[in-house]
Amino acid sequence: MKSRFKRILAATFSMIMVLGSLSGCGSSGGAETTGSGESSTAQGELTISVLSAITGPIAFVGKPAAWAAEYAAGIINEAGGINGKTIKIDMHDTKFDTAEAVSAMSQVVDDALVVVGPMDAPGGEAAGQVAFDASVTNIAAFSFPDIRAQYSPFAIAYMTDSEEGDLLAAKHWVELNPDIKSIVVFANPTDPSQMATAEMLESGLPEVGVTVKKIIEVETGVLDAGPAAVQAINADVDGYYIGIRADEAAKVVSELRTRGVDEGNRICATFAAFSPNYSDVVSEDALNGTYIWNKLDPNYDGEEWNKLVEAYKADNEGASPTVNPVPDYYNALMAIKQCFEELNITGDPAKLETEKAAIAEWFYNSPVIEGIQGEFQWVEGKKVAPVYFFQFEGKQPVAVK
Amino acid sequence: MESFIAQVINGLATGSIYALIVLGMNLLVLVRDIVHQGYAHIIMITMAAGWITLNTSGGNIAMAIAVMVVVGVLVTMATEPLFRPLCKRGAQLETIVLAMSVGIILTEFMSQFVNSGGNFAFPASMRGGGITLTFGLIRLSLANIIALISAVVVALVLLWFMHKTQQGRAIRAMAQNLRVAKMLGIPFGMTGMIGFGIAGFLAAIIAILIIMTIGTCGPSLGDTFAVKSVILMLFAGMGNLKGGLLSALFMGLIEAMALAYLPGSWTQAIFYGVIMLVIIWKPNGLFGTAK
Amino acid sequence: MSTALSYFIIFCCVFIILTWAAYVPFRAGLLYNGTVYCMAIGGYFAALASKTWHWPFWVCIIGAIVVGAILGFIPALGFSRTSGIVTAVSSMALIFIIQSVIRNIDILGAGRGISGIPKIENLVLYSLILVLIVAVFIFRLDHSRLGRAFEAVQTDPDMAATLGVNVKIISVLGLTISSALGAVAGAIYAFNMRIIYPETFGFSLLLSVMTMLFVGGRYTQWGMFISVPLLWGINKWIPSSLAIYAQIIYGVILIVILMARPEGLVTRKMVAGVGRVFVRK
Amino acid sequence: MEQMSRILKIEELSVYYGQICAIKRINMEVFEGEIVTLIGSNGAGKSTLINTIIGLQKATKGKITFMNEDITKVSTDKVIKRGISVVPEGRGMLASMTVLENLQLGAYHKKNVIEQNLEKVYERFPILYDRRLQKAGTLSGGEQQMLAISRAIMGDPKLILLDEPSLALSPAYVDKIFKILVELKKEGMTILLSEQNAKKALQYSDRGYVLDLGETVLDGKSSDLAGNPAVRSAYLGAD
Repeated sequence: MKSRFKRILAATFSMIMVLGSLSGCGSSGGAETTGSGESSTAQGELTISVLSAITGPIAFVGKPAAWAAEYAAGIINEAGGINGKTIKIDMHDTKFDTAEAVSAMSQVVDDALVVVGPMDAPGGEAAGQVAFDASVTNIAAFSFPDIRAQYSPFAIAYMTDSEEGDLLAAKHWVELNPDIKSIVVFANPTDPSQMATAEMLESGLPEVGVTVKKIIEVETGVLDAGPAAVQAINADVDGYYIGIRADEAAKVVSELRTRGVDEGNRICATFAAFSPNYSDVVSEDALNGTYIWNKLDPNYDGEEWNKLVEAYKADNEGASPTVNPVPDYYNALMAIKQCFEELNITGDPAKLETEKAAIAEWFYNSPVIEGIQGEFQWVEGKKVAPVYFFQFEGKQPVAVK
Repeated sequence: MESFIAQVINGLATGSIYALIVLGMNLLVLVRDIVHQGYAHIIMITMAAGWITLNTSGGNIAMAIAVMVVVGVLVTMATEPLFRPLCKRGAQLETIVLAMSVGIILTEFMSQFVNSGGNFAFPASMRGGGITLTFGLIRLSLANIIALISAVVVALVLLWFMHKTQQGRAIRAMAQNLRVAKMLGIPFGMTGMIGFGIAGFLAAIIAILIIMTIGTCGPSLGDTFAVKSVILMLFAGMGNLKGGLLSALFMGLIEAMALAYLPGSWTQAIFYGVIMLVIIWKPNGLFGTAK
Repeated sequence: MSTALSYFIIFCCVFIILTWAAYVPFRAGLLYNGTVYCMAIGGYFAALASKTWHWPFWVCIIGAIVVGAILGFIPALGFSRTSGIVTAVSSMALIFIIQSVIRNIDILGAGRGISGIPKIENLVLYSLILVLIVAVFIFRLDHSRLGRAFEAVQTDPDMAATLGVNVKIISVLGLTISSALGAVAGAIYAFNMRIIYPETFGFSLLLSVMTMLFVGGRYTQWGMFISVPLLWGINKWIPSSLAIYAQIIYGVILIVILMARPEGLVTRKMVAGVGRVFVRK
Repeated sequence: MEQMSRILKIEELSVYYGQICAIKRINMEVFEGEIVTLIGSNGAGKSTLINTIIGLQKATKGKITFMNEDITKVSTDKVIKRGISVVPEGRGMLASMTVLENLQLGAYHKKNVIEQNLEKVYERFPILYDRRLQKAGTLSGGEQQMLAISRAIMGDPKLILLDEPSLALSPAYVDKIFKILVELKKEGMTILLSEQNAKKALQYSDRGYVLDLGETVLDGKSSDLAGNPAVRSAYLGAD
């Protein structure tokens, strides 16, 4: 008798605890977003939700991206807002964690017309599902065509596809250096996008007469890139394509250079290496003469970009914006402005569904947009934009035409 | 053959760093019977302190080293009071979790406040002037040689300290039987602090050696070293100074070989799988004896 | 129900069950870091079963329990030879092993993970039901002969052995139950995320679970109901101006609790007190 | 004998473990150059009393004075530093450290006397010299007890506390140990020991206190106590 009573007690107790504590917290989250959504129309304000990895291991990319979104909102508001409404950024932290990304997306998705971010591929793909379920356009890291197809038309890539850029850059590189006939590619076996790049180079380069002799695997966080460099040199090739992220790329290039790769032009690095984690870390001698490609040009000469650089420097103790998401997040916000103005979006909750559908349609195949670094366009959710090819002169990347 | 020798030297260079980290962690096992994963993160913070000093003092290496020693010692000692209440109530398992959270805090501190979370490199002047002696594929950088020699010297000095000085003996006595050690008049708080202080000094030395051999630092550095060092320590036997040294050097070698000659995607599984089997086979560690 | 609320509840259910998976071995005095390994197994099994073989939800859950228990049983046999800190640290290696293995198996999506896991209607209700079932199960376990044997082993393994408790069997049993619970959490997680990656089941997840266990209170099964919403929703509780300190605050909370409240927020005494209030009625 | 100065004085000392009383209002004195025995069965509070003197156990009430200074609340290491040393129950070997290291740690607070005291110890126990580089755990029980006593006198203490020195030793060794204690006394050391083996202890000591359930039930000269019928029946067994 007593034990049964205890059992029932336990059951009710746990139920009460679960429901009580959960609904308490959950509703506060829910209320927050609904509140902001409603008040936005009331005060003539539009809320745009932005997700970025403000804390955690990629905060050094996430914080500049978040800054770019806030900056863009400031620029838009200075110019009178969108359709006469000021915009407000509702920033959420994804912590470079898929579950946090999904959670952040779930908090904004009910009232959102469009969501920018997450910025990392796993976070983007996971949170993209939530946005897709809610029919909300999501401008985020959808770097794989199959994922874009799965979430179409709501998955809009915030930057250009990397593999194509890699192939383009590699072709450009061997064209400039005709003596390069065989190369090795460094890639991270745990990063699907880098492995895809390596395969793309393997299949795409033979048509210009270059063979990929070996794919050398470099894991994230590798302490000593020596073994990888020795393997590469042993392969006896003319060129080294560094397809890995900045942290590891810096180590590999340093090792290659000290182990006898004397000519910088035999090395070409991917956009993922284009960061202070690469260019600040590799010594000037080692960097000199090597190639790299990127989705942004830090020295781009344009009024809008120069203004952004000045503002960034003022806010960040003189540092320049060098990470890709800065112009991409800025462009995303500007594209939203253009879209909302062309479609005359009101943000009225009553018209939410129709407006969401219209926005998705607009972005999925967008008009050509004048971005902060030249024109770009979305074609079936894929971003088509110029990429930039550089050769280092000392520590300075100089654009190659 | 040439490349094989190059890989061996690579392996020894990283192995010697692991060896010193394991040595530092083992020292903390002896004084407080804790597994201090956060120790690796303290080394990272020490490196960051050195880098900041270099930047603000205009490249004054002596000053940077002085600051690193101070920061290493102070930060390590500052973690001692955190562990003390747990040690007093004999909550050894909880100390693992506490050390992990020290790691979280230091990593996030780096992500937010040091170089905006980006990686940073140390100037060539602090890395032995970048002088390298190259024989084909064998690269013997001056820094690597200095690092290897210093690692050996530091390890020997520490072993000497632990066995031949009264303080060292006191630390070992505390590790062996805290109650008896107390009855002999060995002060619990003070000796612990001295142990942490020495570990902190060692952390500064390790930081300098990492600067010389790897030359870069970033928020992920602590995590990179932490788990592997702890597992290595267990592999050799907790608190076993000599065993830790040997197995860390050996592991450095194995890892370099694995990276060079095994398919990359399986290395991790093989590495940890073998270690786990050895630990299960010999729960007191390869060199351990039952307490 | 708003999307935010439903996701919040499901995530909390996942973490509550996962924290219980860490709680059960702790009852037998083991700090088992393999819970994340079991979660990966459960998650991947559920993803595969529902997406490729089109199994219904409950069958997936039962399947995950079985597979999780079996694959948890194997390392548990090994860990029955070790104890304390050795089990704690060496079980961390399981996380790295399972991640590496998943990345090499194409049917599990390798590095790309498995996406497009079918949507489950009523997942909120189902996960609450699962939490309830597991809660009752653990309550029964804690108050059974077996539970007392667990407690004896936790208090003093040598004494427990003299009382006729087979410490090895208890440890294997504890870890196997833990594995099954971890697998349940993994399965709900997979259905909630609809996409899973090997990276998810990594070290940071382990830290979250341990924090939730130690902050909530690891001597009773009820602490998780407080610590999980508190810590999972940490970004909601702290003002947005402190958002960049969220992870630091997380770490500090854990340290303070470990130092100042050895039993965590919810202690055995509190539970006994609450229990007495109800029983007197 | 009576002019000798008082080394240790315990007044109204009580120790509680939570609700349980381990020591109840004990009064006790030890004078310089004496051997004093604490007699009592298991759980009478002998070990608790010794632990309380050196500060390993907190005193709930009362006062402990050593050399006219209050040491009730002084931490263990400082008490030892003032000149008390302990031979713990079960000898307290640092088993995986060498004999030499054990001895060196005996003089933790007096590093300058290590060399000369080592010589004295080796002179007294040549076997310890032969085994100085051996691990302490490899010694026999009797040798370990010798080492424990030697370790205790390494730091030139004023008072030595021995907790059950005859425990688990062969009768031959027990005599040997007590003879050593008498020798030490002759050299001017003061000794307080706890014993279950009351017969031997009373034979060699000057005075004794009989503890039962944490209270002093009897005290007096050892010869008187040995003759006391109550003590004879309770602690000396049937002759």
